[in-house]
Order: sequence, then structure tokens, then C-alpha cells
Amino acid sequence: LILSACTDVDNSSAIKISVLKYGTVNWTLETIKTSKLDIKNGFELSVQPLASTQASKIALQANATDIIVSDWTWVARQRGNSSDYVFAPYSSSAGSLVVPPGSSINSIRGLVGKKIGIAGGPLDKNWLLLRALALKEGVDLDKQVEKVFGAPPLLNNLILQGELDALINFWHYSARLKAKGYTQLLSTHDSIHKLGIKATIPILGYVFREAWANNHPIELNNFLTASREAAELLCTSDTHWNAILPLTRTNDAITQELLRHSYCEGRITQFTDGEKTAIQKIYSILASTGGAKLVGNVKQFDMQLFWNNPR
Amino acid sequence: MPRSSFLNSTLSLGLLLLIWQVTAVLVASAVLPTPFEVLSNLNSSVQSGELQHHLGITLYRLTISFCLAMFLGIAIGLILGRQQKTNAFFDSWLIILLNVPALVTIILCYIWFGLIETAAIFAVVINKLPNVIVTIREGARNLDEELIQMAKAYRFGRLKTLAHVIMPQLYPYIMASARTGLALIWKIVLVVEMLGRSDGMGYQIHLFFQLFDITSILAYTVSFIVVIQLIEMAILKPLDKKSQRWK
Amino acid sequence: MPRSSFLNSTLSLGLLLLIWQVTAVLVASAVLPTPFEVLSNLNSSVQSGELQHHLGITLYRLTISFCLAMFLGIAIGLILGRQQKTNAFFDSWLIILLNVPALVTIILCYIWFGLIETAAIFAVVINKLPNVIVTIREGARNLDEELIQMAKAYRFGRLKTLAHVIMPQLYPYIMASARTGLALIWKIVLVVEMLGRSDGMGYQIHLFFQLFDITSILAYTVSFIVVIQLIEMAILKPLDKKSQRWK
Amino acid sequence: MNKLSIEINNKSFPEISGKAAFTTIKNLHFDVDNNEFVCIVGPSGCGKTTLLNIIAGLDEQYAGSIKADGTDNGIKTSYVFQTPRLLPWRTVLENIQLANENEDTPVTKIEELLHNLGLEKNLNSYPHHLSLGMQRRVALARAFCVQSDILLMDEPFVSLDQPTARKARTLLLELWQAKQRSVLFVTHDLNEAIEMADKILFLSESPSSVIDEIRVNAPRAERTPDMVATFKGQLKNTRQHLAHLI
Amino acid sequence: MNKLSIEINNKSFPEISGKAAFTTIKNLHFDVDNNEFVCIVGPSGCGKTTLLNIIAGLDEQYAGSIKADGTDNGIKTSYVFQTPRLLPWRTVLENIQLANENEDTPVTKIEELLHNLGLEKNLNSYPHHLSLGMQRRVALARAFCVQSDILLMDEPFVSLDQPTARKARTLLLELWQAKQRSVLFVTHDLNEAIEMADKILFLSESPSSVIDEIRVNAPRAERTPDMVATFKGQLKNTRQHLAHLI
Ligand SMILES: Nc1ncnc2c1ncn2[C@@H]1O[C@H](COP(=O)(O)OP(=O)(O)OP(=O)(O)O)[C@@H](O)[C@H]1O
Ligand SMILES: Nc1ncnc2c1ncn2[C@@H]1O[C@H](COP(=O)(O)OP(=O)(O)OP(=O)(O)O)[C@@H](O)[C@H]1O
Ligand SMILES: [Mg+2]
Ligand SMILES: [Mg+2]
Repeated sequence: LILSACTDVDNSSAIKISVLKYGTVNWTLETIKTSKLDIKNGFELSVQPLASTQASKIALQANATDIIVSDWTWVARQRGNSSDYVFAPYSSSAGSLVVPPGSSINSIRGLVGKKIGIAGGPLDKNWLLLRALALKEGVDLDKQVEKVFGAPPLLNNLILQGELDALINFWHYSARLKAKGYTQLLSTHDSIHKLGIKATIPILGYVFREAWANNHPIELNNFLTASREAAELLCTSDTHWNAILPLTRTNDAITQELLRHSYCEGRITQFTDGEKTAIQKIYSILASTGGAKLVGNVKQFDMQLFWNNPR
Repeated sequence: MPRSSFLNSTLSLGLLLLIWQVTAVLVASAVLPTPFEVLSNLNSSVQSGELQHHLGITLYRLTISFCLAMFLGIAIGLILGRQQKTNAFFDSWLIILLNVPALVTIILCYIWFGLIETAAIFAVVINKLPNVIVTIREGARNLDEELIQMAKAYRFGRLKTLAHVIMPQLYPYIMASARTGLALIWKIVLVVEMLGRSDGMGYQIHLFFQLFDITSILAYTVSFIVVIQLIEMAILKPLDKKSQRWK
Repeated sequence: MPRSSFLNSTLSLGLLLLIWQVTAVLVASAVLPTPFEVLSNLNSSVQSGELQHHLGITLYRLTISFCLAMFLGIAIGLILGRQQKTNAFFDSWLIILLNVPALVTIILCYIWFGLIETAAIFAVVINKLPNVIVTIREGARNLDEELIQMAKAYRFGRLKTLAHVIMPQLYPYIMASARTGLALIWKIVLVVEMLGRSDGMGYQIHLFFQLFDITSILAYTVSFIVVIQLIEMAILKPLDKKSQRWK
Repeated sequence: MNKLSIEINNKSFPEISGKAAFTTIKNLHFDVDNNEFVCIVGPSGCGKTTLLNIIAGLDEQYAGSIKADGTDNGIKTSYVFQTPRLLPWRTVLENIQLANENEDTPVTKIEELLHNLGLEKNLNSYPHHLSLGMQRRVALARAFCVQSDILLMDEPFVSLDQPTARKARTLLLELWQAKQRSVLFVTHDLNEAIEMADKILFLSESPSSVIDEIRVNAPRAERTPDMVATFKGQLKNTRQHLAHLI
Repeated sequence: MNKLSIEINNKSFPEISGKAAFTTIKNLHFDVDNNEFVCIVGPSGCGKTTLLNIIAGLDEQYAGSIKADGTDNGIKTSYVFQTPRLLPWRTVLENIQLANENEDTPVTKIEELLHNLGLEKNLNSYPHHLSLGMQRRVALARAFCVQSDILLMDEPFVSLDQPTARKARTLLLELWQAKQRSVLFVTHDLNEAIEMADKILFLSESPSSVIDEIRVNAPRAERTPDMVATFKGQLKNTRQHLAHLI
């Protein structure tokens, strides 16, 4: 009986996903739930809200969930540690470098000698790409600016207090600053383009175990479809957008609008080999700037990490 | 004439609120809300029932892990404090256990047991336990040998010696680790809940932190402190009084 | 015949390593590396000089805040333990201070002072201080009145009474809070460095955590534990021995 | 219990920082007959307390043996220590009851005993609220209540005023006669020893051993102060080597 | 210092859980003349220790006044407590030196004193490694070293063997004669009191007050055991109300 109960669970069409409670992914997931997109697509979504991105990574490691949201650098490195994680693109929303209104900084050179806040630490993609770009201009940002690493919300608040000259932060934090009149000097995609890679690549994606995916290919694909549909709804239907407004946790209409705009802009419209090779190139740039710390023992980017239906 | 204890604590809390209010007004920043803002936030969290839910769950975890950690800690601390050889052997284990970052133990617990309640509670116990052991061990090392001899001469037996001779002497150490322990467990529960639970104060507070909603964080903190004050007044203070009546 | 203490600790650590190794092999997961992997990681971190840099900075912060917290904590704890009225007044402040989440104090410190060294150290002190106070207060409440009367009758004066009559009695409490204190400060320094410093063990460990690199985390942990073991062997144990020689 | 034979070949305290190893007792042998009342007299610091501790089984670091009836099974002792050693967090009554739990001495008996010792008003006092003499009387009551094979008493009647001490002595003798057991009674007061003892042991300076053993054969009713003084006088004249102890 | 006048109208211990408020001393008045040696005798628990504590300034919760030379400025006391009260973490020598720091008594003097009390081998011992009688002697030495206006002694010579106690008594008298000061000496031993005192105060049961004051006028050299016995006999006959204390 117990055995049958177990197999029951395994064969069911339930998908467990662990995400940040107030993360943007949860907007999508909420919409899937409220619009019953999961049932319509033949699976059942169960969302486990968590309080930090680290928590979701632990959940995946602990086999306590099927899907989490993360970026491909992390997946690449974990595959190096013989974890069979796979990545399915979800969003291309990326962080950016913002400066206070009226700031004298208007180029990368202008950053020299200034105090820059960097969310996500020294291995943050945005920061590494910015460094790579600056190196091309002959500036070694790592040595020539005063770096302040810290927690994203804390840094946001510090720049508001005027303690920082510029800030690299995740996109939804930047959006809140932009709503207050802060200028975006450079987004991650700008950096990528300036580095000579002409593709808009996904940044975040759904991450899951390959073994699990191979056992549940239909549910997974249905889920990915539902996710796209939900994003579509949020961007086209105000009713649906208004329904998830509480999750944005802001009452400021401008911020809300900015958030929606960035969210919609970040939808993945296509993911072809072009984007994949672009990611591969970017990875090698990151690897050369971030060094062994970032990539661990994964010297070669593993193209197998992208979800590509059952293999 | 001693001022009544009620008046005393009202005065003391009043002064604290005043300092807070004045600082908040002077700073005038979203980062330090006034007491009033915090209280009204608290009120609305209570109205929505959200706070009770998360507070209840955290208290549940706190109670279980506190009891476990204190019980085991007193037992182990007593053994290590009384038996030099055992202590010499396990001393370095204790130091390691004390100094493994909470992060490491929490992650390992979650990964081994899964993201379940047991893992969370176990992680808290593991983090609190060595502190209790170390404190009680100091106490056990400083027991009054004369009274223990007396107990031996009059054949008190193990249990009676423990209850009537050793425990009353350990009392201040137990109180110290109970008081600091509640606070420590509370701090660890916050991390434990942040890293792998979908409810509890730690989960909520961390969410608020991501939104930089200090007012809500403080409201939740206040509610917890009220609970601790109640525990202090209803359990610890009377215990203190009872245990000091012979002085 | 007591086994030599060196043999003893070798045996004890050996056993621990063995348990670790066996578990790691059984679990066979990236989350629990074998001791060997951790040591070779440790070795390469030392080679690159990175570990020394971060360890040094963290130890610097730890030392300053430890000394500050212990000094203030002993002074305040003694006052509160001896003067019932002062204690009655500040008791609730203490409970509040004990139970404000580390997150809150750390954020407030950073916001007020900026992301600077002082803020970090201040935040650590604020978090450790109430624990020291509570422990010492228990000790101060349980001083031997007979000896204090003796000191009074022979006009020892404040300083001499403190040094020769009170401190030796507080000794076990001071040791308990020093031992648990090093561990607690270390835990808090990790959070403090994680939230707003660009160097130190906490910063590094958090970085590793983002990459889920448990091996490096453990390597750093091991290096810290080695330092604590050295402190224990070079300072605390000899102190213990000296303070116990009259028994 | 019948005979108790005590043979301590060597008792020394190990070397400690600042003090060399110290031999307290060396070749100390004596027997205690069934129900005998033995007083021990010796200079301060010679090892009397150490001896009682060994007999009570509190100190096992010695060379020698304590044999009751020829075997060295545990002897049931009750012990009046040199200091009161009451549990400060227990009342007078509780302190006595705790030591008595195995025997279930009825409360009325304890109360009667405390009454005889002049403590009737302090049944529920905590030791810290009593004077030292009162605490000592509680410790006496505790030892008197417990059934034991042998009663060890380390200067039990110091710090008591004369009338109370007299009463306590009478009480002890009554108790001893009612429920026979051996008594080992350490005292510095030779008068007291002559008044109470069947046999008086004189110890030397440490490393201590028995230097003399004196029997007192007069029935206890006849041991008036005058008789005691005479006995002491005789002792002084006949036993020169004891002069310094008298 | 000249005259010390002690007037304690009331000393009571407040009510504590389980015990009602308790009046220990009531209307206790007496004077201590300059350099007078006063012995205090009273039943156990009557309040002698409490009285000494009040005089030493350790207890300020009483109604009344302690006046030295008519003013109530602090009196410099040295105090032999009823228990040794040595700092366990300091050696014998350190314990004495700590109490003496203000006066800078030379070490040789302390050593001589300890030698006289038979402690020459234990200068660097810790109190826990001494017998109780030895600890009491250290406490005596401590009090003897300190220069003070008045010496308070609470049953200082119990737990000492007769020869040591005799030596200590002689030492105390010598010291007192060499450096005159007042002495308040609590004892249960009337012989000792008669041997030492200028004046003996008899206290009643608590609430205690002075029930009698006896002067002993014979020069100390003439106070042989016989003389003491005779004096005691006279006392018994002439002062019926003291009979129970003798
Ligand atoms: N802290 C206290 N609280 C309550 N009662 C006390 C306290 N200290 C002493 N007493 C009471 O006061 C009385 C006198 O005590 P004190 O110690 O002065 O007696 P004493 O004359 O020194 O007796 P002894 O000869 O036995 O030493 C006793 O009856 C005792 O019970
Ligand atoms: N723990 C110890 N460590 C070292 N020496 C000790 C210890 N306990 C006692 N001694 C020594 O042993 C000797 C005997 O001590 P003990 O207490 O038995 O004497 P005692 O005959 O009871 O004297 P008193 O009449 O003064 O009580 C003393 O010289 C003392 O210094
Ligand atoms: Mg003794
Ligand atoms: Mg007394």
C-alpha cells in the first residue's frame, strides 16, 4: 500500500516549485494558479514560497522541490559538481547600473575613483560584465573604484541616502530607483552588446534535475507553456496585472508601471542556437574576469545544460 | 520604599519609547519609523491574522528546540563538568560544534532530512546545544564539594543528589543559559526559517527585509519581544523569586 | 594514570575525522565533502594568501568587538546584579536588546554609520553585549556575601574588592560567556560581513554559499576553528588552570 | 555491626602547585568495638577530619583498609561534619527529612528532637537565617535521626553555649544507649572526652598515628565534673607524653 | 579612640517567606572603655554575631547608634568572624597581606605571627588545603596584623586544640597589651571569659539585652585555672539569674 502510494505521487501530474515569495516569478505562478492555467495544461502546480534564493537552492539539493529559478552561471558550476541540473530560460530581465539624478557620472570612465555599490557580491554577472567592458576601455574597475558589496535592499537604501555614487543592482531593485528619478547608465544587455555579442540572452530560468525532467517531460513542457501564457496575460490584460499587484509590494503607480514594463520586456520570445552560443561566449568572458572562483572546475561551458526535451 | 514593580516597568518602557520617538523624529527616515507607526503596523498584521500564524509557528519551533537543547545541554554539561577524562576527550568536539557556522549546520540538516520540520528543529538544537553545554559545564566545575560529600555520607543516591544538591547550585547557570538561550534560539530560528521554511517569523522578516520594510520588521520584533516579556514575567521571574527565597 | 593530553586530543580529533570520512563516503554528495577534499581546498586557499587575508580581518573585528563586549558586559552585568533597583528599571531594556533580531541591529547600524568598519564592529558588540550582561548578572546575584562582608570589614575599598573578592567568584561566569561569546561573535560577524563588508570570512563564506561551494565553506570553517583551538589552548586553558589551582 | 577495624598505612595529599605532597596519616591503626564510644583527641591539623572522611567512604585515596566485621563492605554512617553543611535552599525540617528519607522517621520525632535542641521555632527557617550555633544543632539533629552503624562526629558541640552543649551531650548519650551503635567523636576538649568516652585515642602531630589509648571505665552517671577533673589530673601525672595535649 | 558607646534599640530581621519578622536585639546598651577587654556571653542564637556585625558597620538596618568618642564616624575594626572567611583563591600569606595593604605590615612580622600560631609550613598554602582549625588560625593572624581601633572576635578559639588555644590566648593578650585597643570577644566558654576579660557582658535570649555586667579585676598574671574556678563558683552562688548560662 505504501509502495503504491509512493508511485502514485511519482506518477501524478503535480509539479512542486520553490520561489521567492515576492519575486517576479511568483507573479507568473500566481497568474497560473488564479487562471487555472495548470489544470488547463494538464498538471497541478504547487508553489512553495521561500524567503531567500538560497533557500530555493537548498530545497532543490534536498530533493524537496522539482523546480526553482536561478541563472545559468550557477547551473553551469553545479553541473561541474556532478549535479545534473538543467536550465530552461524564463526571463531576460537583467540588472543595471544606476546613478542618482544629476550625477556627474555619464560613462564607465566616470566611475573611476567613485564609490559603487554592488549587489550580489564580486561574482555578480552584472559587475563582471561591466568590468570586462571597462577593461576594453583600459579601465580596471576592480582596482580603480571603491567597491561596496552588500545586500541588495540595503544598498538600494544607501544610495537613496546619498552614501553611494552608483549602484549595480538586480532589475526589480533598479526599477524602484528609476521610479524615483534615478538614471540607468547601463543595463547588462547594453554591456553584452558593447562587448560585441549581438543577442538578447535569457538571464534567469527554471532549473530542475535532468532525471526528473526525463521522467516528467510532458508536465514540464506543459508547465513552460503555462508560464509563457501567464506572462502573456500579465502583459496584455490589466485585470490579471491588477490581480497580482499586491505581490509587487508597492503602492507607487510609477514603480508599478516600471516593474510591469521591465517584466514584459524580459519575456523570452525565442531561444535558438544563436542565443545559446551567445551565452557560451559570455560565459567565457565571465570566466576570464571572475576566474576559478566563479566557474569552479568547469572550464568548458556545457551546452547540455539547456533543457531540450528528453534526451 | 521600593517603587512598585509595575510602575517601575511602565516608567522604564515609557522612557525607552520616548527615546525611540525622539530619535525617530530627529532622524526622520523610513529606516527608523516612530513607535506609533510600528504599533499601527502591528495592529494591522494582527487584524489580518498573519502575525499570529507566523508567531505561533515560530513559537512552536522555539519551544520544542529550547526544551530539547536545555535538557540535553544540562545533561551533557553536567557530565563533562564532573568527569575530567570525558571532558578532555570531547573538549575539542565541543569547540568545533560551537564554532561551525550556523549556515553550515542548517544547510546540512536541510539537505539530509529534507525541507521538513524535523530538520529545522534539529538545526536549531545543534546550534544552541553547545552553548548550553559550555555554560552548564562551568557551573558543574564549580559545585560545592562539601555539600556533595554530605549527600554521599547520607546516601542520597544519584537522583536525590541531582535534584536537591546539584540542581540548586546549577540554577544561576541554567537561568543564564535559558535567558541568553531564548534569544539565541530566536536568532537562529530566524535563519533556519529564512533558509528553508515557508512560514514563521524568520520567513516573514526576511521577506520584509527584501522590501526594506523596516516598519514591519520592527512590528514583528515587538510582538516577539512581548511574548518573551510574558515568558519572563510568568515563568522566569517567579522561578527566580522561588529559587532566591532562602537568601 | 591520565593519558597525556596530547595523545588524548589526537585520539579525539582522529575519531571525529574518521566519523566525518565515513559519513562523507556513505553520503557521497557534493554537499558533504571528505576531510581530504576540505584540507586540500584549505591548502590552496592558504597558498593563494586569500584565506589569511580574510581570516586576519575577521579576527581583527572579532578581537575588538569581543574585548569591548566583554568589558562593557561585565561592568553592566555586575551593576545590574548588585543593584536591585537599577536592575528592575533596566531589565526590560535588556530583554529587548537580547531579542532584537541581529538583522535589525545590523541594518540600523549600517544605515546610520554607513557601510564602514565602525558600524560593523558596533553591530557585533550590540549583539553580543546583552548575552554577557545576562550571564554576568546571574553571577553577580550569587556572590558570597560573607566574603564581601569580610572585604568591607577590612576596608578593602572598591578596586581591591573587585579584583580579589568579586572577580574570582565571577570567573566561571566570565569563562562561560567568553567561550560561548567567541562562538556567538563569530556567528554574528559572519552575518555582519555578509550584509555589508567587502572582506572577511563572512563575506567569503557567503560568496561560497551563493555558489553552493560547501567544500570551501568547510575549509574556511576549519581554519577558524583551528584559531579558536589555539586561543583555547594558549589562553583559556592556562587561565582555567591558574584559576583552579586553589581547588 | 560488630567490630570495626581501621588500618590506615598511609594517607597523603598529592603535590599541588605551591605545596609539596603532604603525608597526613601514617600507620594509624585502631579498632572500634561494637557499640563503643570512642573519642579522638589530637592537635589541630593532625588529620582527624581526614580520618573521619576515610571512614565515611568520602575519601578513597589512601593505603590501608577499613573493615567492618572483617569484611570491607560499606558501613552505614551518619556524620556530623566540622561545619554544618546544610543545604541552604532547604528548610531545617527539609534538610533533616532529606537525609532520612530511606528510614521514614516520622515528622513528630524530628520535631521532638529539634525541640530538645531548642529549635522548635525554626522548623521552617532556611539555614541562612539561623545563627551558626543553630545551624550546628540542625546538623546534629540530622545525624541523630538517621539510623546508622556508626556515628561520626567532628567537634559537634563547639559554638554552643554551655547549657545547650550540656543538653546536647545528654541527648547524644541517651540516643546512643537507646539505639546502640558505635560512635567516633572528635573533640579538643579533654573534659568532654572523659565525660563521654569508653575509650580515648590520642593522635600525634601529622603524619599522625595513635600515640595512646585510654579507657574510661566509670559508669556515665558517676562522671561528675569533679571526677572528670580528678581523672584528668591523674592522666597528667601518669602519662607525661600526653602532657602537651591536655 | 576613647569610649565606644553602643545603643541598639531594636534590630529585627524582616519577614521572609515562611518566617515572620524576628526581633533579635532590643534595648541593648553598653559602653566599651578605652582599651577595655570585653567578653560577651550569651545563649546560641541570641544575637551576638548580629551585634558584632552592627558594630563593624556591616549591618545598617537597625534602630540605634554606635558612637565612638561621642561621634558616629566610622570606627576602624578588625574582625575575626565566626567562620574563617578566607579568600579561597589566595594563599595564607596573600590573605593576610590583602587585609594589611594599607598598613604595610612587613612580611617578616606576618611570618613571625604565623610561626607563633604553628602555621610556619603553610605560608603558601591555599585555604582549601588546610584543616578548619588551621584556617581559623589564619583568620586570627589576619585580624592581629591589622591596626584597628577595636578588635571584634566571634568565638575565635573554638576548633583549636588546648595547647594551640592557650598559645593563641597568650598571643592575643600580648598583642593587646603591646598595642592598646578595645576588644570585643564573644565566647561560650566562661572560663575563657574570666581568664581574658576586664568586663563580662551576659546577654539574654533574643530579643536580647544585657542582663548582667561583671567586672574581673584581678591582674591577668594571677588568673590561674584555680582562680578562674573559684571566681566561677562565686558567680554561680551570688548571681542566681546567670545560673543557666554557666
Ligand atoms: N539573615 C537573617 N534573617 C533572619 N533571621 C536571622 C538572620 N540572621 C540571623 N537571624 C536570627 O537572629 C538571631 C541571632 O543570630 P546571631 O547569628 O546573631 O546569633 P549568635 O548569638 O551569634 O548565635 P551563635 O552563638 O549560635 O553564633 C538568630 O535567632 C537567627 O535566627
Ligand atoms: N585537600 C587537601 N590538600 C592538601 N592538604 C590537605 C588537604 N586537606 C587537608 N590537608 C592537610 O592535611 C592535614 C590534616 O587535615 P585535617 O583537616 O584532617 O586536620 P584536623 O585534624 O581535622 O584538624 P582540625 O582540628 O584543625 O580540624 C592538614 O595539615 C592539612 O593541611
Ligand atoms: Mg578537622
Ligand atoms: Mg554567632
